[in-house]
Amino acid sequence: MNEVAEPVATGVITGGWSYIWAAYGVTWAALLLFLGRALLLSRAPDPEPE
Amino acid sequence: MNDVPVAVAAMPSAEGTAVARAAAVVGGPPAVRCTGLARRFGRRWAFSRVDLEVAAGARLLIMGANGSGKTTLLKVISTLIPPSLGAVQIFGHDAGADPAAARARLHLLSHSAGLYEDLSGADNLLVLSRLLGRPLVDPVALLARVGLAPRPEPVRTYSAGMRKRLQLAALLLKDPPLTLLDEPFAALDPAGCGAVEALISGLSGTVIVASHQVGRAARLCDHALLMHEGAARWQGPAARAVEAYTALHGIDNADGGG
Amino acid sequence: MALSPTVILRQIGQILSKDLLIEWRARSRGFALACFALTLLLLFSFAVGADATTLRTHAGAYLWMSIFLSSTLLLAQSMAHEVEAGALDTLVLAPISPAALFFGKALANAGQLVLLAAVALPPVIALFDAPLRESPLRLAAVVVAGCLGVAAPGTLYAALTARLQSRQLLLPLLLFPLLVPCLLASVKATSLLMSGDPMHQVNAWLGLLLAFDLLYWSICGLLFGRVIES
Amino acid sequence: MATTQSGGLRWEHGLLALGLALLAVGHVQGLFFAPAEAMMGDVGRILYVHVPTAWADMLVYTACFGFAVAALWTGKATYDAAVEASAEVGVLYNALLLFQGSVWARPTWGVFWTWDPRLTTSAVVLVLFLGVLVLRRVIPEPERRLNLSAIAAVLAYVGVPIVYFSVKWWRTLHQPFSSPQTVDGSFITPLRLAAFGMIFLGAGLIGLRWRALRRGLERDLATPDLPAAAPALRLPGEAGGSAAGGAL
Repeated sequence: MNEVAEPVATGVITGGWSYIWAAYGVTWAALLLFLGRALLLSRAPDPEPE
Repeated sequence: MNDVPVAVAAMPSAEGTAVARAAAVVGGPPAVRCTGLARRFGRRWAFSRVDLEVAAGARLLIMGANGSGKTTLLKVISTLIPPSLGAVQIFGHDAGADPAAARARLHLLSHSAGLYEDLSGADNLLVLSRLLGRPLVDPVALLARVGLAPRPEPVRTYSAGMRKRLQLAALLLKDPPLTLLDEPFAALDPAGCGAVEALISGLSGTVIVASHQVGRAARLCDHALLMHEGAARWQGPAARAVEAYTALHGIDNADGGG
Repeated sequence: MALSPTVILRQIGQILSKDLLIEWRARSRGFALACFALTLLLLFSFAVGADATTLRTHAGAYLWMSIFLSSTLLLAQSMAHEVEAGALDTLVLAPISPAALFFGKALANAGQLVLLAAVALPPVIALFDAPLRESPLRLAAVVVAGCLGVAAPGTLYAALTARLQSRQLLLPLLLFPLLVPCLLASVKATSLLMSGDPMHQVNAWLGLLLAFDLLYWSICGLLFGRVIES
Repeated sequence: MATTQSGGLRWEHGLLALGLALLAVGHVQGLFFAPAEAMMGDVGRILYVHVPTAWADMLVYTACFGFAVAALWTGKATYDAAVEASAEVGVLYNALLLFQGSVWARPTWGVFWTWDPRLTTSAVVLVLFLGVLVLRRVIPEPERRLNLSAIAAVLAYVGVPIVYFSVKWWRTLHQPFSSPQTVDGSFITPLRLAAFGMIFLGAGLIGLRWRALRRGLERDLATPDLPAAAPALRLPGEAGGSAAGGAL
């Protein structure tokens, strides 16, 4: 956590790229996981009606 | 087709379904008219292809084993659950389009008591009488008619037989032109059965009784309908009801094994 | 034969009086509920600690949290006695209009919640040393508006969950997030009335509560028929 | 519509590809080419993912409300499936929104969570729509599930403005708070690209889930074939045909 940004007090916040990567990374990962699951489920064969 | 001034007559339709027709009663619509009635739960049909006309003033027994669809049929006729297919008319009022008109003309005595467990018997009757818009002056007298003493305890403490009697008091209070009774003899001792029988035969208007205690119920009715696995299988005079039930089930269930 | 407005008004009164009669007959249950609400008040102070200033500042919050947490028990009960022995079927066949059933039951629930608040208020003032600085009439208005806000969606969700398997869990799960504005406004208004309201903010919160009440009393009244028929 | 099997390309696949492409372009621009924000510095770049998620989420919930009203109105399985599909996507976007919001708040305000009106409102709305999804899973009867979950979705959605106002007043009548909304000039393009990306992606995801859910729900809600007519029972002595008067 050496990349923690300076708090607001100093004016402009510098650094903080670890937060940026976390936000983008988790968002893309979650979107792609949901997409993968949705694709998988949409391709599942019809369960046979009894 | 000759019109017989009693209640229900039956004929098998082309497919062999039992179709009942009301005999023409002087003017007025039939008490119940079901056309192509069916109800499903999920993918299972509780009953289907029921065409039924019950003339005003008739007394019909619906008999059948457990799971034959009697209870669901009564609930659909009473508008408590909507049909999946078909329509119900109560004295000419379409139950789907105008449920209030149909409901005002009928009462269902069902498995569940339809009562407030926290109120006493008299309180229950007083509450119901106000809701029905016909204030009750003397709940004690009404309780006495069904053989109940005015007890201050809540219904929660009542036995099954006492609840049934209280249900009958509620029925007498509403006094509808159409009465539907679902297993009226369940949970009653012989004395209770006798009392219920007397009360039912004293009812005015149209009565439909659903029961698997065929012998006892048939004595109260003039016509009978046999349900089996969701289908109407036989219809005829109540006098032959026991015979029909036995023929279908192969056992003598005349006294209903209650 | 649609039911006329006068009939519906009469039915609302009958349902209301019926529910109150039932609660009166089973008043030991209501007493237990009040005890539960008071126990919660004690628990809050134990959880927060014996710091008089903190407790005084948050007295309004403790009052409303105990009302909210008790309310689901009350709401579930009011629907349970319709469903447990099939009394609802008798009502439907009477015939009672669904709107009358909703407004009657919701008014009865709101009345009981107001009563619960009235019982819990003196201990709140005594336990947390939070005397009222503004007019008691305005506090009464806030309490009534807050309880009305809980009662409308509460009655609908109680009916919606009454026949489900995990109803004890589902009722608060569905209800509490919906009640966030109601809780916020009630707590803020009550706290201001207790600590003084120099900026005249109470009326704004009261307005928000009334908007909340209006929204949910009308929309729940419209949807209640669908709930009990399905 | 016939259920063609896997492999076929459909409109939702186009939307998904378009959405992913727009989102990727917008994000690359926002991350590497847009200038750092004046006050927030590089951390401001989180807004290119955060703000589009918020906009798209709002639209997804609005669609869910529309589907719920349509489901209540018509009782059709296709709208019922759309309610569930859009609630799922709404909850996904909402959870991402909360995560991005707290990741942004930490370097900006020094805390992971602030009771910012938008953040707080979206937390409440997340719980509301999670409730709708939970409700759908505990009701086994298809008709009841349609009605009750649509009612819960309608109630949840109409409450959103009032939740927002209450939380906003709660904060502003207390202490002023700046909210993350500083958008001008050079920030607009990546923001727009990402926003359209999230919206198309959301529509594609809803479409994908809708098609998968619809099959099952249509079967649940469809009227199954009536059982074959049972033969009438004939007692000895009863005449066949259309005799009336009790005999069969």
